[in-house]
Amino acid sequence: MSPGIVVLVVAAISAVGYVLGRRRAVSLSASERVRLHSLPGYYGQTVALFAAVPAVIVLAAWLVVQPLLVETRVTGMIPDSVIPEGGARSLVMADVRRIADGIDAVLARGGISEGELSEMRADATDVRGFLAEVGVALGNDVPPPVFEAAKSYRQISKTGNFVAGALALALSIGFALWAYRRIAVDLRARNISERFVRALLVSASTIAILTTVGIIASLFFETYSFFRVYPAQEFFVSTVWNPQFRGGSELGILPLLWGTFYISLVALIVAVPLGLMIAVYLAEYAGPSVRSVVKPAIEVLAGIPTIVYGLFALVTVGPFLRDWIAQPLGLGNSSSSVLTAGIVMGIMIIPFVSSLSDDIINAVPQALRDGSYALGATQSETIKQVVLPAALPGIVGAVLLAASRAIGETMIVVLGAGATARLSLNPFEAMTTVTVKIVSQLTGDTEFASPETLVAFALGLTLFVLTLGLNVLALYIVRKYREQYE
Amino acid sequence: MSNMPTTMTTTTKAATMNESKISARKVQVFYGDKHAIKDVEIEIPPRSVTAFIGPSGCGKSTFLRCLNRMNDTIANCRVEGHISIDGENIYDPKVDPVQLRAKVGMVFQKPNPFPKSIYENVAYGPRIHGLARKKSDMDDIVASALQKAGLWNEVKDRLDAPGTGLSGGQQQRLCIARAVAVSPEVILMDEPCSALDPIATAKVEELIHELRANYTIVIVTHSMQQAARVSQRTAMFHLGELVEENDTDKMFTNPDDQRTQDYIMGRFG
Amino acid sequence: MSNMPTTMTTTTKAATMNESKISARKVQVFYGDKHAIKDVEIEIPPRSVTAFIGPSGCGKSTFLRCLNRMNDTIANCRVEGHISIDGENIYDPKVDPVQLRAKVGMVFQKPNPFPKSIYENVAYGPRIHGLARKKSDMDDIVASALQKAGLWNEVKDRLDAPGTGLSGGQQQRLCIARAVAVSPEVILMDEPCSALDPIATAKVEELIHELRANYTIVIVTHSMQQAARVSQRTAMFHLGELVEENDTDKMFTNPDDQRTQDYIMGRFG
Amino acid sequence: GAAAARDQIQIAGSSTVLPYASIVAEAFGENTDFATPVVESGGSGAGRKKLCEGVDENTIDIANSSSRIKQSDIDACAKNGVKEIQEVRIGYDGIVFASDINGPEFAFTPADWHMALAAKVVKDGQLVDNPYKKWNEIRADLPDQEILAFIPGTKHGTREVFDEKVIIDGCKEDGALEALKAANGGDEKAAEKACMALRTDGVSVDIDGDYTETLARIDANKNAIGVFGLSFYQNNTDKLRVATMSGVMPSVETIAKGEYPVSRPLYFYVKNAHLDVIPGLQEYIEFFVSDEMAGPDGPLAAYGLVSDPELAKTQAAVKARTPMGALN
Amino acid sequence: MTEISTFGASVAESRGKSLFAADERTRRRNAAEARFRMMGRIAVIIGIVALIGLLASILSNGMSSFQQTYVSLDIFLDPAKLDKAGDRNPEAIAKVSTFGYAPLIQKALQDAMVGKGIAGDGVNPKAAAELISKEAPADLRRFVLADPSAIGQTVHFDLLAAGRIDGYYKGRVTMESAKLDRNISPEQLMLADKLKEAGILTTRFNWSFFTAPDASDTRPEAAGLGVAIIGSAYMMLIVFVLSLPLGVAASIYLEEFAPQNRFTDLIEVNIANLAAVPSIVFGILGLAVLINFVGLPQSAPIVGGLVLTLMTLPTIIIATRAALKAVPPSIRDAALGVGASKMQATFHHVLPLAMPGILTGTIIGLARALGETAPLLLIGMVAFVREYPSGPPEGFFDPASALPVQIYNWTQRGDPAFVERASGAIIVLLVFLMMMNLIAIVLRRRFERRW
Ligand SMILES: Nc1ncnc2c1ncn2[C@@H]1O[C@H](COP(=O)(O)OP(=O)(O)OP(=O)(O)O)[C@@H](O)[C@H]1O
Ligand SMILES: Nc1ncnc2c1ncn2[C@@H]1O[C@H](COP(=O)(O)OP(=O)(O)OP(=O)(O)O)[C@@H](O)[C@H]1O
Ligand SMILES: [Mg+2]
Ligand SMILES: [Mg+2]
Repeated sequence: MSPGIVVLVVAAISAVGYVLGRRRAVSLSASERVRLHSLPGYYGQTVALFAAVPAVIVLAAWLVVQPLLVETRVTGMIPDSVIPEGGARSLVMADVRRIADGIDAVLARGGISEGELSEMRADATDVRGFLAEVGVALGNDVPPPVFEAAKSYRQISKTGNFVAGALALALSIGFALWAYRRIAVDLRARNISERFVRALLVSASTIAILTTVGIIASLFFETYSFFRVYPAQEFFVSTVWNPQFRGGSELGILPLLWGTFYISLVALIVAVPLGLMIAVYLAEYAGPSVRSVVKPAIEVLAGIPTIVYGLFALVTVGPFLRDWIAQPLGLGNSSSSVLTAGIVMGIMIIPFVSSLSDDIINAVPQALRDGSYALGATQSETIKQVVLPAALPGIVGAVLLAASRAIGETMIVVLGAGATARLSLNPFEAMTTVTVKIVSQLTGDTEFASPETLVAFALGLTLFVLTLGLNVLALYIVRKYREQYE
Repeated sequence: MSNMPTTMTTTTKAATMNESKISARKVQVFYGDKHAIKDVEIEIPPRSVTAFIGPSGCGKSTFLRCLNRMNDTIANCRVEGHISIDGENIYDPKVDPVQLRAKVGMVFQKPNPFPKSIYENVAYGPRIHGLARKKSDMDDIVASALQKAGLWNEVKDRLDAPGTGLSGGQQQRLCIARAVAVSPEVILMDEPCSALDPIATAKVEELIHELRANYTIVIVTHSMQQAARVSQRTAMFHLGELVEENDTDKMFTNPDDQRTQDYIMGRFG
Repeated sequence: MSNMPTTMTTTTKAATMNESKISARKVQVFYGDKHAIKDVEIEIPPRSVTAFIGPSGCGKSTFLRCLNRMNDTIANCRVEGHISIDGENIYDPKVDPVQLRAKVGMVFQKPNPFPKSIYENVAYGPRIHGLARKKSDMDDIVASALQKAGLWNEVKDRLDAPGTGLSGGQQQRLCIARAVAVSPEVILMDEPCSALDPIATAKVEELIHELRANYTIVIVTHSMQQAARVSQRTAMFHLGELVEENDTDKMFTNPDDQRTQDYIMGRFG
Repeated sequence: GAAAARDQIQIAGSSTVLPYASIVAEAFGENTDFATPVVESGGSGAGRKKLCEGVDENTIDIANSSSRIKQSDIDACAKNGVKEIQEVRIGYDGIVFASDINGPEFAFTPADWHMALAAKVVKDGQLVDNPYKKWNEIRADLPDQEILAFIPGTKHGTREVFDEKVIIDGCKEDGALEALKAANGGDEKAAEKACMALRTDGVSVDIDGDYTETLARIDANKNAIGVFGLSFYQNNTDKLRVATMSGVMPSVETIAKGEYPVSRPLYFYVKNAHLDVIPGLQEYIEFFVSDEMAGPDGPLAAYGLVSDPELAKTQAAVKARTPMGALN
Repeated sequence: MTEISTFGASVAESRGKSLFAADERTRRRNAAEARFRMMGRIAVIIGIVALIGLLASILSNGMSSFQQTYVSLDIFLDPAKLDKAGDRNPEAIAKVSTFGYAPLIQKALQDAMVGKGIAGDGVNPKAAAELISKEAPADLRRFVLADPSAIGQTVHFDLLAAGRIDGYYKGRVTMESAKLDRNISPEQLMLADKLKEAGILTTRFNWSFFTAPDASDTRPEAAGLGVAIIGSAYMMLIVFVLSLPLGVAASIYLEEFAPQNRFTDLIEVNIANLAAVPSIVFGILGLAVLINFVGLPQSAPIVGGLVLTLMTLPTIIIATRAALKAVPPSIRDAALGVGASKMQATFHHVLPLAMPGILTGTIIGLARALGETAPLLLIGMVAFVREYPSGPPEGFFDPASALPVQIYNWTQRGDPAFVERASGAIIVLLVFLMMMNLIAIVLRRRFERRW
């Protein structure tokens, strides 16, 4: 029984359970002339849930556990002699699995029968050639113990699948029956199903936590090894970022943080006013037809691959700023600059501000606007003093999202602002960001265990902690200024 | 309270007694296909209180909103006809609705305080019109408006609390205070006392009475007694039509129209 | 309508005539620091109408919302004390507020129709409680609820129009219809007639009268006349305290408390 | 499902080797029954790290690398049970200096580059902060053009070669090394390090991206000189004018003969334990180093890889699966 | 009192004035209004102009990649070369590598030139054969292996022209540039012109751009987006199926059900912070957790999809929460008041009203997920992949590429022909994005309403 089929059967059982449960609830209420506690559908749902959830959990657990179990069983069958020198048991196991798959393929094609298969011996048959016919390529000829192991691998997996499938079906039917029998007019069916939904909601929101844990965990160990080979103090307070290929690098984070901050700031200075004005215009001034065209159009800006923006920065904006502003003002003659990257990035993140804010502004009740208009306020006064404050939490969320995007961007920075880490106030100079350096150090040609590569993890973790701090601050501000309408 | 005298002296020139402040001719309002106001003609005298009465859904609020073009904000609402204030057609394309609304204030049927502090709710209007130069001026305006609306005692200790955290009746009075604070020439009040207890109602009626000396007031009310108490003229709407418009005394003693009579006697519905 | 009898039979057992339907003991409500309800004790008899009166902001709505735990939804609101319905403590953690609210319906002070069609507004409650098995049953329920609320004639041609596009009074009646449609055992009405004209008011009062035979009704009103007309018992609140609770007749003729007397006489404020 | 065994070769590593590896992979897929190998690019360092993650189907089979494997990688491999690794040198990568096609011709020496880019240069016998703004200030027969150089970022393998073969050699040539040695109290290492310190006034621009980025930057700054791989230059001869180094024009031939100084070997590393397990792995590496592919007339050479003169030795080693010995 | 009279006077000024005669202050306010409105309009225009500019440059660079030049030749499949033994033994035929097929093409071209009377004019046969893609022998070999009986016959083939020739007809390569170009000579271009006149060379719509897999650096003309499109589609399917429900569920819990306490604050800050995590860090996560710990395969859409899901979730959650927050509480009260459970109130009333915001979050989140390369770098999807993944769900575990990866790869390649391909791929990506968003946009319009 393949898991797919079991899942389908379980789904069928729970569907039937739903119908029967519902029907039973209805008929009970009719015969006892008592109102049901919940809508009949909820009774159906409880049966369906009980039919599906335990079975699916068991099945899922089995899918995880079975390979482990089978592997341990089968690995034991492989004598050390067939394990090539320098190789590992796990690799032979890969062969075993490949052969087992191959056998399945052959069987499916009807090349041989089960009986013939059990007769078959690796030393007598050319298993490799045999499997090659069904498109399963093997790296080497098959030693007999491996072939035997493959056969029993197949056998055990089959039995395992069967047992698990049977168990799942039994659970499904058993729980379904139990849930069905339990139905009574005063069964709190809605509460049961809602508790289940709630559990789903809770587990969905814990994913954020798990992701965070995962990120921290995956960054932490390498960061730790980084700080073992590189002094933490240097990293945090040094103002020089100068990695060397052959060691002896200076890896101060400050210039990178400054670049990140500076470029993101420029991007936000471009994106927030533009985005907000677009949002305001679309939500308050534009007619529905304009809005329905412009909004999705602006959203395309967020979907254009960043390489396009990067090239735009490199080829158009950078030289323009250099030739028309920086050089005449004597502010340098670099075509890559903070301003170039910031402006272009700002354009890219406009939709983050505009679209989300537009939705939120649109959700502000009309009564508030009416209240303001009736006092003789102009539309812009109303927007600035009534609508926007009421929409503030959402707008802050949108801006944070935009800022986040700006912090995480690489391509535009690389092409627009260059790769030079520098602490400078001049926006016409090239600088770079933490994210860019994470990418470049991580994908570079230096050896992995060197501080030059490991620093990427330390950069990642530091950035993570810093943005966390910023977000706490943002939350605090939003809480303070939140205006709850009604 | 203190700035009342100044305002009074200047307002006199605007409206001569025999002219009407607001005059509406052949006003039609449609919500999409629904014909909500039919051919209404009315003259509203200045410095007086006019009451609109009529059964629920007859178009009182709709007509009231026409008078300061608040209907503009309803997407599918269409107004036809001619309404003029001080002889000027307010639906003229050249008219700035903002200026109009500064002149014609409104209190809505459903209280809609801003999600701001009580103080800010009241100070908002004066601020945008630049009525106060200093913080202390603003404090005075806010205090006096809240006093007039009879809310001062209840909220004076918590002017920083959000206006949305007030009780229904308090919100209603807050909205009245808000409207009064900008001292418009005309005040439209849509059932300003619906959520108020008798004492608060009396307080608001007193305010109306006081304002009458200088302002033109239009009030929608469901209470005949209230209409009788506060208004000089009364207009009776029914199914979108203006059934009768008359001096209040006459209206409640000897109405011209049968329907008015029926309505007042409670024989409708 | 069809399953009304079933409900009734089950409810009878709950309340014996001499028992009170709702009883509150030492109820305190705080909004953050603000002490909005102080030590209120009250017994509300079944199958009767109890009126809450008192000046605006005295805590009537707050207390009313305690009775079906609608206060749960206000973030900074804290309720202490003991409220029981049919002898069961409704603040018991084991109580399902949903079931409670299905049993104790509510009409809010500010009409809050769903942004859906009129039909859907009324049908929503019956639908989630499974009161109608067929479309036609639902149609019946909706029609009868709207009729009871006196709105049927005005909206029967446009049941598909959005509930938010109704006039203020119509919205209020829609909310009444919505509450009545699920036939709860207790109906809490927060100023249900505030936006209604006398005829519509009369219609709602008639409804209350009708419902009284089988339901327990608590109504907040600012109109003494209305309280006198519809209620058997009246409770008077003042500054968060329950000043007096008495038979309505007694209350309006010979109140025990001086403050009640003052309020009724309009000597407050 | 997830448990199915892998049947294609997985390769990761250097983006410099990637083009060659993909040419071979494509031809391999075309000419055999095996699946076309998957060739990732993620940098030599990451590739070697992945290679050394263990012997398991879930790890890669081959790591491409633009520099030799490091001892730390070998240690990591050993720790994870990857004992036998084959080192396969596939040829040489030439590194060229090129400018816009419409600009003047350049004939460089390493000393020119050191003088142009170093933070400190010797001028009139004194160690001073680099004062040069134009090439002809360094050497009169260089064009009168502002100095602006796009050099590979410090993460690039190319940068290592650039530092070693151009900057340090130049440092020696122009005598700065001696001066720096003197300044550092005779410490040779410190002096070399000081040699490699480049000026930070925007004249030397690190490129973290790839050669296309350098090309685009030259497009935007016509007076700049960029550092490219030979193969990249060969594909863009209509846009770039290549410079000679010490009088030698870079080409596959001059590099193979060892005349052109700036080049480096390219490698891939094979995990021997996978050889018999991953279908086609042995065939692939043999195919790669075969004369048809990696020989002087093969497609790799046509694309700009400098064929290894000792290819025959490599072919034999690959046949014999000889694991690499200790690093020297 | 005096103070007050002064400001009272300012009110008085406007009092009684005509509605048509604006006073100083009103004029100023109206000017501010007009300015504000104009700012809004300008902002929209800037946005649109930026969009149009970017799109125009993308289109002008990339449209040409939808055209392709082909060489039509009748090729004699010479048994002497392909099947020396003459017994049509498939194994023996398979031994002939693509190098063995190249001469057949060279000869066929010469024959065709002779047939049409085209002189070589200094272009030797080998150089003439360079007009044809290196992919051509592989095509031939594939054809022969599929049908060995064709050996010995003359078969008509439409072969790809080499990248430079293709570029010549798209304006990328000119006679001038060819003079400097080591890979093509002006003589070869002239020959191509003659072939074109003779109808041997044709240019037409390039279907294989959408279906062919990637090709190596030497064959830009053969490179296509087939594998990348499948990979992206798989990943987007995973992202959409997982991130939308998960994101909405998490937001609902946090916004509607979770108690307000430190822990939920922590989650809230956390989610906001996850949005700020650079995407490559999600790649690190994917490598460490999904590949090394869970043991999922490298380069597989399933890993890419999961990583992108994690990356998209915060965007959707933040947007959804903001939208939920914006629904007025009175709506919830109304539902609860008729006895709806919180769950019902949320799903029946609040969620539909929050839908526009949710969909916006989805649109923006998916747009980002679709265009992201960095996280894929570490999980092995930034790769040269020529094999098509199988159908879902097995295909989720097969190596695949993705559209942004293909773009990224192509922009790094030496041959300028890949720049054009990359721009073409960007167009495809944008079209893909718009198709993906279309439903969301239509739905969003339906849910939009004011209250
Ligand atoms: N959400 C809230 N937050 C803070 N304070 C509140 C809130 N709601 C009500 N209050 C305060 O609690 C007190 C009682 O309010 P409640 O709404 O119960 O009054 P009420 O008797 O219903 O008045 P009304 O007749 O005006 O509706 C008032 O002072 C009010 O300002
Ligand atoms: N936005 C709207 N869209 C469609 N119809 C509307 C809208 N607003 C009001 N109506 C309808 O127009 C008619 C008049 O409404 P209006 O609000 O003017 O009544 P009203 O006299 O104020 O009643 P009430 O005393 O109940 O407030 C009613 O039938 C109402 O249903
Ligand atoms: Mg009204
Ligand atoms: Mg109240």
